[in-house]
This record gives sequence, structure tokens and C-alpha cells, in this order.
Amino acid sequence: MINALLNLISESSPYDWLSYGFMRNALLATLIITPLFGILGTMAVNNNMAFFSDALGHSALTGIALGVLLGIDNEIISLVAFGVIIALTVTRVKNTKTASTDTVISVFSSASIALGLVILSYGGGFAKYSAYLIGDILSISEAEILTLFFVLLAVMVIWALLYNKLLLLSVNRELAASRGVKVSLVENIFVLIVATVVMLSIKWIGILLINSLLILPAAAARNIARSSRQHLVFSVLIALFCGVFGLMSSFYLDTAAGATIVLALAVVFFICYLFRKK
Amino acid sequence: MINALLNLISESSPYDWLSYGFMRNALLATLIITPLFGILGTMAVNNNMAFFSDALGHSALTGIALGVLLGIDNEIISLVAFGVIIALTVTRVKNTKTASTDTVISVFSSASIALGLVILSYGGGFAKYSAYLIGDILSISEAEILTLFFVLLAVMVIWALLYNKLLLLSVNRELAASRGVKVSLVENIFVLIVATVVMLSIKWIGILLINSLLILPAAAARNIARSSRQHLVFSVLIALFCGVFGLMSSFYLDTAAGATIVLALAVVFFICYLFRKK
Amino acid sequence: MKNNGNGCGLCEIKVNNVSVKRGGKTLLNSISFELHCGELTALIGVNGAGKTTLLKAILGEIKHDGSITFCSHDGRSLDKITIGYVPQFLDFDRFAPVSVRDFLLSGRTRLPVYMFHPKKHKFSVEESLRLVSCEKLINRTLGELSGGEIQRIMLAGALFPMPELLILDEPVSGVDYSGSESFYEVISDLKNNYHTAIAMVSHDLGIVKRYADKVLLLNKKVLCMGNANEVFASKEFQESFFSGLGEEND
Amino acid sequence: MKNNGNGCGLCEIKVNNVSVKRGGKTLLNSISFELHCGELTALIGVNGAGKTTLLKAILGEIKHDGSITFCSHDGRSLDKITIGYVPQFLDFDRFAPVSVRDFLLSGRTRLPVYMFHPKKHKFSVEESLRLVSCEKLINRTLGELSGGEIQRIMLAGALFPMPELLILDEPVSGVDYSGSESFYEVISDLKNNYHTAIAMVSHDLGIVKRYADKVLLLNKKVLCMGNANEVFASKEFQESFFSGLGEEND
Amino acid sequence: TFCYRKEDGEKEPDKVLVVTTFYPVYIFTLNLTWGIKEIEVSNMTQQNAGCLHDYRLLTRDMKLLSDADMLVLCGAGMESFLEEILRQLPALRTVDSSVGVRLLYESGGVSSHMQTANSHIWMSVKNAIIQVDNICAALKSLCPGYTDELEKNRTEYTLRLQNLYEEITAFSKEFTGAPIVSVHNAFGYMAKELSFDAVAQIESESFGEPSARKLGELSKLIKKLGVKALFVHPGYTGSAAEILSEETGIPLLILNPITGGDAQLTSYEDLMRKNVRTIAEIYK
Ligand SMILES: Nc1ncnc2c1ncn2[C@@H]1O[C@H](COP(=O)(O)OP(=O)(O)OP(=O)(O)O)[C@@H](O)[C@H]1O
Ligand SMILES: Nc1ncnc2c1ncn2[C@@H]1O[C@H](COP(=O)(O)OP(=O)(O)OP(=O)(O)O)[C@@H](O)[C@H]1O
Ligand SMILES: [Mg+2]
Ligand SMILES: [Mg+2]
Ligand SMILES: [Zn+2]
Repeated sequence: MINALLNLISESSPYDWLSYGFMRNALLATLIITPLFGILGTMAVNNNMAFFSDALGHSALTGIALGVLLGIDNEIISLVAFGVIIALTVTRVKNTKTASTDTVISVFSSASIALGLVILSYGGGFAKYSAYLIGDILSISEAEILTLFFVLLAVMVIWALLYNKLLLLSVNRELAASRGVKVSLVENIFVLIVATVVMLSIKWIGILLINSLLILPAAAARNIARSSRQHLVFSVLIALFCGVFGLMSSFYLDTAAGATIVLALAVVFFICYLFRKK
Repeated sequence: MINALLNLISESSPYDWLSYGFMRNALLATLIITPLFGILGTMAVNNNMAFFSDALGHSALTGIALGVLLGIDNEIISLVAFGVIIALTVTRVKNTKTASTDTVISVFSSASIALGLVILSYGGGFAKYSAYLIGDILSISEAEILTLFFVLLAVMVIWALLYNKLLLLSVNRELAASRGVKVSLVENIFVLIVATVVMLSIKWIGILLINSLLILPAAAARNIARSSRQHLVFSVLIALFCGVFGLMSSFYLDTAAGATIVLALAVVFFICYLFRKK
Repeated sequence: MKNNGNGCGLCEIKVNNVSVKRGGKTLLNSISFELHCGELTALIGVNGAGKTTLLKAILGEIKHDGSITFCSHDGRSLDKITIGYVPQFLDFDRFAPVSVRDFLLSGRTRLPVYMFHPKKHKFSVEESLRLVSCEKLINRTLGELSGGEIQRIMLAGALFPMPELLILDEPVSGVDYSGSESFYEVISDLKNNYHTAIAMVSHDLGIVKRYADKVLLLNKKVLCMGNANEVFASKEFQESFFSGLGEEND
Repeated sequence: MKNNGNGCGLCEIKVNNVSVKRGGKTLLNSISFELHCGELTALIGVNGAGKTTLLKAILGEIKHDGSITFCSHDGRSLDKITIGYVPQFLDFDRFAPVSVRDFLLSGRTRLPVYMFHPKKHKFSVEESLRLVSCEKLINRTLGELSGGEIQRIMLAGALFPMPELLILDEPVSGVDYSGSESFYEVISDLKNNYHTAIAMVSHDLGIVKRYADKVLLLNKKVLCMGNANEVFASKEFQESFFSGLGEEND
Repeated sequence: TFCYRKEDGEKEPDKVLVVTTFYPVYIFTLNLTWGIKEIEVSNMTQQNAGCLHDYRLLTRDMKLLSDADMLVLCGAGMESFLEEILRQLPALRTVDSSVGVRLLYESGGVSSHMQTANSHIWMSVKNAIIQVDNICAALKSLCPGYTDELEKNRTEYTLRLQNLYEEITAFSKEFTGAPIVSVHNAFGYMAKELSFDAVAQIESESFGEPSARKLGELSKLIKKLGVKALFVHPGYTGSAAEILSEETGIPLLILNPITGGDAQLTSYEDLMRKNVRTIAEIYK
């Protein structure tokens, strides 16, 4: 560790890490993915959906298993399809108000993992799943970066259209409804976006870390934000900063890129926590 | 699948599955573990801690990594130690009331996974972790069953002593405090028990499923319970029934035992959900 | 208060034979009545009478039998009207970084709250806050407000955009003396100058007497309806409030 | 009400120079006063004056400077006294399967709620419910109660075991007319026969006048203290309630 | 009867059940027991289970183990998941086929004492011969009545393996010392046998993906040494090889680690020859 740090200081010029094609791609991807997650995270946190993407991640197992079973070749399709189904069902059950949001999410997460494991115990394929456990942002290709970029643009547009409604909804559902917000529609659009983004990027972030990337920036920003604007801006900035910093450090410290980014986010969270408005 | 079911009906006498020693052991273990989780789950759900054990499970990764780093041979020790630390810290941060419970849990879950991954990227040992991903109840030994039995007894005693306080606490923390409940103490004892039980049984249940076993029975019972007693009783009964039924089915259907139990729980949850008090 | 050109399109809300069941229990039993624009209808009744339930049915949040229709002056039925709602309790996430400004803005514009807003919007928010004497709270987050302050902010939110129907569930519970006085002034102004229809739940019978044009005494069904004097003089009123809790039929 | 042999060990609560800061703002500024047993002290003040904050400081839930001591009749300071508390809002999980019986039992016995309980406990719960006229609600879950019903159940819970200090934060907001009448009767009984010390926040100045032995007018600091007539006649009182919201010093 | 046999269980009463843990030892054992009707060989994991590093036991595996008279392990750490279960089945005879094989070690990171053995021993034909000997000895002690048949099968099979060995080593003379980079440590023993110079191995199986820095260094190394291809196994799901291939422009070479396939007696030899042919295409 210390050695590595020394290396970091002495041996390498700061731009060295960008001399590799895969690092440049990873940097571009980070510059797109982190703000995307920073944006979506604010509302995920505000709506008590801190484990929604974790559930989505775990349900990826079932998506893959079902895909294998149905003979769907393209994993992304089975992932996104299953993610969307889970997202809509969670929202629906949540709104019958029989249990708190986290319990409902937990139930679906559990059920879908168990289903996935049972299917896989017939068909093998667990190896595929464990490849998704820890993703690899270094493996992203230019075409995929472009796709993500368009996703980012689309999300930003939808965000601008939906934001106020989502905000009211996050304060109080019934109040939002009385103000003429189509609460179910808005909520469904939101979870659909999250599901799509999560499932699209799970390959690069990994099941174990995807939730962190969504929640940590927004949670950190919450400690110091005193308005919705600040929340959004801080969240995006923190995500971006930690993304780039983490990626760079991972190169010099010789650690896994995704985990290092998340670790940077965690550190920033605790700093923000200490300096929170008390 | 259909074949397997036919087999189930025609070929085998109902007690056949207990003719194997490992199945008898697994049955005994199930008879101890499921009520244990059924009991603890009620309060985990009531306190919005539906993902607490999931976080504990994920943090097992870090526990193992740290154990490897510190040269601790006995994994159980590093697991339990790290679990306890995480549990106490989560409770503490939660009580500073800067974010909702699920966000706090999510933050710690994220941070500890990332830390674990970074440590492991130096030290290897991921294989050990993936062995914990899907546990195996069939591998439990008699000595371990005995240990679990004593854990169950201990939990039942503590439960009887703490229950009313936990209940008040779950309704409203400040109200409980005003009634002379030592809220922090009670809460810490509770999370300590959960952490210990989870980390002790993670080897047999697996990280992916442990949370399901804790939350599903209690969440299912919630749909139909109209009092705390019913909640507890239903939760334990559902856990027991699904445990035994799932284990038996897994034998005849040739599926993974843990996943089958959880799948049975999920089915029961949805049945209870349909018959909920509306 | 400025006239926001919102006029009065709504004439009346017809509640026709509304019943609500929950968990096998009848909470409301074929309720029928009308709310007129330009009138304050007070809903009174013992605790658990079903007042909140009725309001939520009108808001469309609770499944119910029977029909609730919004009619315009020319007799057409309207699909959507502007409703202002002040709930009895506001369950919300106290840690969310949502400021009073954010909350009020999000209810009145489509321009995302996180963008910079034209002066117009700022004035409108400030004006609303002035109505409830809470100008100083504009930068507070919702979680940092006292009980009465939240209630005031809810009132401020409910009054813009100018509602055609105002639904108030114990709106001034927790609000201090001067706050509730000025609130009732605003309400009267709204009613008289903008012809808003108002449904209000209150346990303060003095207030009901002073401000209500029509009083509805509820206990699962409509026990009595009329102006305040009529209702207060009725047998049912005496029974409800002066002889213990109304009957429960579990 | 039966005498539960709880007597009156407590004599007074001394609040000495208590200040509370939050997020850089001073919410309370060196508050000093005493609560006596057998007296009802009313805390009044505009919204956001810090009444709830003060009660929470007394409960020990909020960090504060200064000291709050419980003294017995012979001058010793007591560590722990029995407190009954009715919060202004009860934030709780509305889906939890906790019945009214569970809630009340859990506050008064060590025998786990899920066990079968002796007659004694049952009677005690029923008696408490009778006090607030809610016998019929015993098997409801807390989430199925109306606003006023919850408030009544909270009151029932606060009255057993017989508290030495009763802290009431707008206890009858949302409670109907007959409910609040009978509540004040119970309170008076408690005060007179059991020498309970009572601190109550209320915005209903009529009630304050009728029942309070001592009135404390707050706005971040103690503006005025004395019996109701004295306080109501004071200049500060007029300023607080009859000339808009009290000053904010952000 | 000619074999020792447990009394209980569901198997056919007149047969001994020999269970193998996975594919390569299954093929070896099949060859050894060829023609002996009283010995039934059953493979515990499915043919497509691949390596057993992440394997979790299913109920049917436990059933099989409970019924088995003998269990054939590959050894060298491949079946670490079985350790505890075997403790519960003290009556079960087991044979560790790796006894006598010279193991390759790879360091496990943090501390050097954390070395773990590369357990893909069967990828060297020499090792395979040792494994066959070990299994044969155990089978003889299980079924003393079939000693002659077993010995005959062993001799035949060993001869075939010896031929295979000579064939591939002769062939590998052409590229002795060529630098290779492999993704899976499954090819460690093979590379050694073919006298490649294994300059780097991307991914030890113990942990996900290599770090960016390691990838950077590797890509430099590959370019510097003129490595011609990256060895990967079919169904490789990692990304490191693709990144490197993209960065350096060398192709991925898909080799079979022989962890699954048909249950033919000659499967092992066939797959081995196919691997060597694949290598030859690039290194000619
Ligand atoms: N966490 C906090 N940070 C900053 N200010 C706060 C916080 N919590 C409360 N306040 C402010 O402290 C003041 C006092 O609040 P408190 O709840 O004690 O008022 P109150 O007298 O009970 O009012 P009400 O009559 O409306 O219940 C209010 O102005 C409130 O906005
Ligand atoms: N989910 C539910 N299941 C069963 N009963 C319910 C449910 N929700 C409310 N109730 C009951 O319905 C009745 C009417 O409730 P409602 O909230 O409408 O009363 P309210 O008239 O507003 O009373 P308050 O004056 O106390 O606010 C109450 O007795 C309440 O206990
Ligand atoms: Mg109500
Ligand atoms: Mg207050
Ligand atoms: Zn392998």
C-alpha cells in the first residue's frame, strides 16, 4: 500500500494513466455514468428506495436464469425486461400500503433471487452471474459509451419534465395527488428509468456496487444540502469527482476501479456526515 | 420438473427423504434456524431494517477480507466481529437522524463492500467469499446444530426480557424513552443478536438468501396479523412450515435447499398478501 | 390577494350515496350531500366518525361505492378541478433536503425547482408565505419546522394555484391564535371573492359557528345537515357531543 | 380512578438556564423556571416559539446547555421519575401489526405482550381505555385509528403507570369536544388527587385560562410568567398573539 | 462378489457405486473400469458444471455421496467445498488422485504464505498418468476381485496417454520458450508441459478482474515480448482478455480446460489434441 502510494508520487506523471485506450474509455464512461447515477440517486433516497437498485441487481440473477431458460441470447434484453417487471411490480405492491417500502423491496429481492437460484440449480450458469457480481468499467467499448451518453441525455430531459412532480410525490403522495400530479404514472416512469439505467450499466459496475453508486452521492449530498437544488448539484458533483478520482487512484494504487470509486464516495459521505448541519 | 413431480408422487414414500443422515441433520437445523429467524424478523421489519441483514451479509465480504489481512484463521470470528461492529455503527449513525434508516444501512453496506473488494484485490480470498454467497444447509454438522440450539434458547430468553421494550421502541423511539426504556441499550442488544445470528448461520444459508429468511416470514405474517402476538406466532409458523416443506421439496425436486425454502416463503408471502386485511 | 384570473368554473360537488368499507368494517354508509362554490361546509363529528375518510374519498384517494361528481355552472360535469388540500397529518421524510421554497415552487410551476426561477415565481412564493405570516421560513427545510409552522406552510401551498375546491382537514390544529385568526380571514376572502368551494373539518365548534355556511354532522352516515344553528340545536348533535363517544358498530 | 399507590415522590422540576442550539440557530435561550407537583403549567407561545423543543429538553431527548433537575420533597434530587408523555405528532409505522392492547400493555408490564396476560393487566388496559372513552378500539391496530383516536390512545398510555410528571404537547388537538372535556377532567383529578406535575402546551387560550395554575409565555426565551390573568394582561402577551408572528432572529 | 460394498442406500444391489467429482477424473475412471459390469461409475457434477471452485452441493449430490462406495477426487484443492461434508461421511472411501503430482503454486497476494496450489493438474498429460495410477490403486483395493481387469485397463490407457504425451511434446518443440499469457490458471500445467514461457497470467481464479494498472503493465509486456495470443477458456465471462486484446491487437485463443464434454473413453485425449492444434495455428 505504502509502496503503491510512493509509486504514485514519484514514478508517474499525472496524465500517464490516460495513455491507455481502455483507461480513456473508462474515464469517458465514468463522466457519463456518475452524473446519471447522481441525478437518479437523489430521488431514490428521497423515496426510501435506498435498496431498490440492490434488489434490481440481485434480480439480475433471475433475469439471467430466465434468459437462459427461454433461450434468449442477448443477456441485456433479459436483464432489462426482468428489471422492468420487478420495478413495476414493486411499485404496485408498495402502493397498496401493506408494508413499508423497504420491506416490499426486500420481499421482491428475496423472491427473485430464490427463483433465480432454483432455475440455475437446474441449468448451471451461475458463472455468468458471478461475472456480473463485480463488473468491470475498463471493458466498456466506444459504442456502449455512446449509448450511455444518449441515455444520459434522455434522462436529463425526462428529469426536467418530471422533477417537480417527483419532488411533491416524495414529500407526500396524497398531497401530490391532490395537486393534480398523476402519481402512479410519475412513479412508474421513475422506477422504469432507474431499472433501465441500472440494468444497462450493471455489466460495468457490478451487482455488488451498483447500489452504492446510486445511493452514496445522494446520501452524502443530503448531509450538507439545504434545498433540492443543492441536493441535486452536490450529488452530481460528488459523484463526478469521486468517479474520476477513484478511477485515477485505482490505476496508481493497483486496485479494482469500481470498488475504489465507491470507496472514495464512502469517504466523502463520512466527511459530509461530520460536517452536516446539526 | 414434471418428471420430478411425478417421481415425488409415485415412487417415494413420504419419509424416504429422512433416510439420509445429512437430510436429518438439515431438518434439525431447519427446525432451529427458521423459528430463530422468524422471531428476529418481526422486529427487523417493524424497525425498517428490512435490509439490515442484507448489509450484514454483504459486509461478510469485508469481514473475510479483513480476517485474511489480519491473519485470523477462524472465519467465524472475523465474520461475527465485523458484523457486530457494523451493526453498532449503523445503529449509532441512524440515531443521529440525518437520513432514513434504509439510507444509513445502504451507506454502510456500500462502504463495507467497497472496502472488502479493495482489500481483496490485494489479497485474494474472493473464492472464500463466493463460497458464502450460496450457503449449504446440507453441510451442517451435529455439533453446529447443538450450538445453534443454544443460540435459539438464548435468543428466546432475551426476547422475553426485551420484547415489550422493543415493541414500544418500534412504535416510537421518543415515546419509548419517555416511558423509561433505555432505548440505545435495547436497540444495541437487538442489533447485536441479529448480527450474531446472521453471521453464525451465513455459512449454511448464504449471503444471497439470508435476508430473505429473516424478512419474508415476518413480512408475510404482517399481512394477516392483527396484533403483535399474531405477528410473532404466524411468523414463526410460516418460517417453520416453509423451512420443512422447502427442504423436503428440494430433496424430491432436486433443487438447492436454501433457495427452495425461500421460494416457498415467497409463495406464502404472496398468498398472505392476497388474503391481507384490506 | 391578487386575482389570478382563475375565476370560478366549478359550481358544485355532488356526493351521491358514497360508502366506504375497510377490513370488513363500514366506515361510511351511503353519504349524500353537495358542496357549493362560495360556501364553507363544515364537517363535524366525533373522533372516528369518518370525516377524514370522506374527504379522502372526495380526493379520490380511497376506493368507494357511489359517485362523486364535479359540476360546472352550466351543468356539465368536470373531469379535473384544481384542489387545494391540507391534510390532518403530514407524513413526510423529515431528513429530506426540501426547503419551504422548493415545496411551494414545485406545486405551482413546471419549471424544475433546481433551475433558476423568474421573479414572477419568487413573488408568488413570497406572497403565499406572507398570507400565513411565514416569510422568514422560506429557506428552512421542511423537517426543521415546528408543528404549527408546517401547518401554515401547507395552507400556503393549498392556496395557490387558486383552488376551485379547498379541502381542509383540521387546518389550524396546532396553529397559534393569531395564525388561525388570519387564516380564517383568508378563507373568508377566498370564499367571497373567488367563489371557492370549501370543505373543512374542525372540532372547534365556536369556529364552525362563526364561519360555516353549512354544517354536516357525521357519524358513519349523515346525522344532520343544515346551517350551524339548526345543526347545533338538533338532537343528534347533543347526543354526539354531550353523551360520550358515539356508538361504534364493530 | 384507583389509587395505584404511586403517591407523589416528586416535588418539583427545576429548569435552570436551559439553552438549545440547532444548525447554528438558537432555539431556546437560557430558560429558567420550575414545574411544581400538583400544578398544571401551561406553555404558550406563537408557532415556532420553542415549546416542543423545551418539552423535549425536559424529556432528555435533545442536547441542551444548562441543567434540568428533578427534586423530591426532602430536597434530594431524583435520578429517574415516571413520566407520561403525549407528543405533538406521533410518527409511526402505520402498517405495523401492533394493536391498541399491545401498545398499552407494552408500556405497563414486563410480561411479554405475546404471552397470555393475567386478568389484572386486562383490567388495567380496559380501565385506561374507559378513561378516554375508547373501549371499543382495544383490538384495532394503531394504523387503523383516526387522528383523534390516536391522540386518545396516547393519553391513555401516558396515564399509566401513574406518572409523576405529565408532559402534554397539544394533547387534545384533533380530539373532539366531549373527548377534550373529559380529558381535562381526568387531568384535574390527577393534579388534585395524585399531585402530578403537569406541563402542557396548548394554543387554546380559553382552556389555558380555565385549567392552568401557572402560565409560561415563551418565544425563544421566557417572555412572561405567572398565573393566567397576569400573563394574559401583559404587554408581551398582546405583542405575541395580536400583532402577527413573533419576531424571528435567524 | 468381488468388491467391498456398503449395505444401505438405493443403488442396484449387485453393483458398487464409484462416484467421481467431475469430468476429467470421470473419464479416467471410466477408462479404468471399462468392461467391469459390477462397478458403476457416476459423475457427481453435471458435465457442464465446469471447474468446481464455485460449486455448491445439491441434494442429489448428497444422495449420490451417501450411496457411494468410493469417491474419486481430483485433489489439489479442487474439491475444497467437500471437506466438511466428507467429515460427515466417515464410512465413504475416498481417493485423492493428485497424490504424487508436483504442484504449481501461485501466490495469493497480501502475504506470501498464502500460496495456493493450482488445482488444474489434469491439464498435464504426465499428471494425468499419475492420477490414473492413483485411481487404479484405489479401485483395486475396493474391488480386489477385479485386480487383473483393472490392471489391464490401466496399462492400455496409460499407453494411450503416453503416446499422447510424446505426440504433443514433439510438436511443441517448434515453439519452446515462446512467451504466452493466459487468462485462466487452468493452462498452467499445460504451458509447462509444452515448455511455453508463461510470462503472465491475467486472472487468478481467486478474484474478479485485474486492476487497470496491471492491465496497463501487461499490455506493455505483451507488446514488448511479442506475445502472439491470449489463452482463454470457452465460456470465459471476464473482460480482461478482451480489454488486452483490444489494447494490443493480439487474438484470443480459446482452449478447452477439459472440465466438461462427452463421456467418451477418448474424450480426454481428443480435447487435448484439439487444444494443441489450436495453439499450432497461431504459433506456426
Ligand atoms: N432541526 C432543526 N433545525 C433548525 N431549526 C429547527 C429544527 N427543529 C425545529 N427548529 C425550529 O425551532 C423552532 C422551535 O420549534 P418548536 O417545535 O419547539 O416550536 P413550537 O413552539 O413547538 O411550535 P408549534 O406551536 O408550531 O408546535 C421553530 O422555529 C422551528 O422551525
Ligand atoms: N385502514 C383502516 N381499517 C379499519 N378501520 C379504519 C382504517 N382507517 C381508519 N379506520 C377507522 O375508520 C374510522 C373513521 O376514521 P377517520 O380518520 O375518517 O375519522 P375522523 O372522523 O377523521 O376522526 P378524527 O376526528 O379523529 O380525525 C375510525 O374509527 C378509524 O378507526
Ligand atoms: Mg380525521
Ligand atoms: Mg410544538
Ligand atoms: Zn478452474
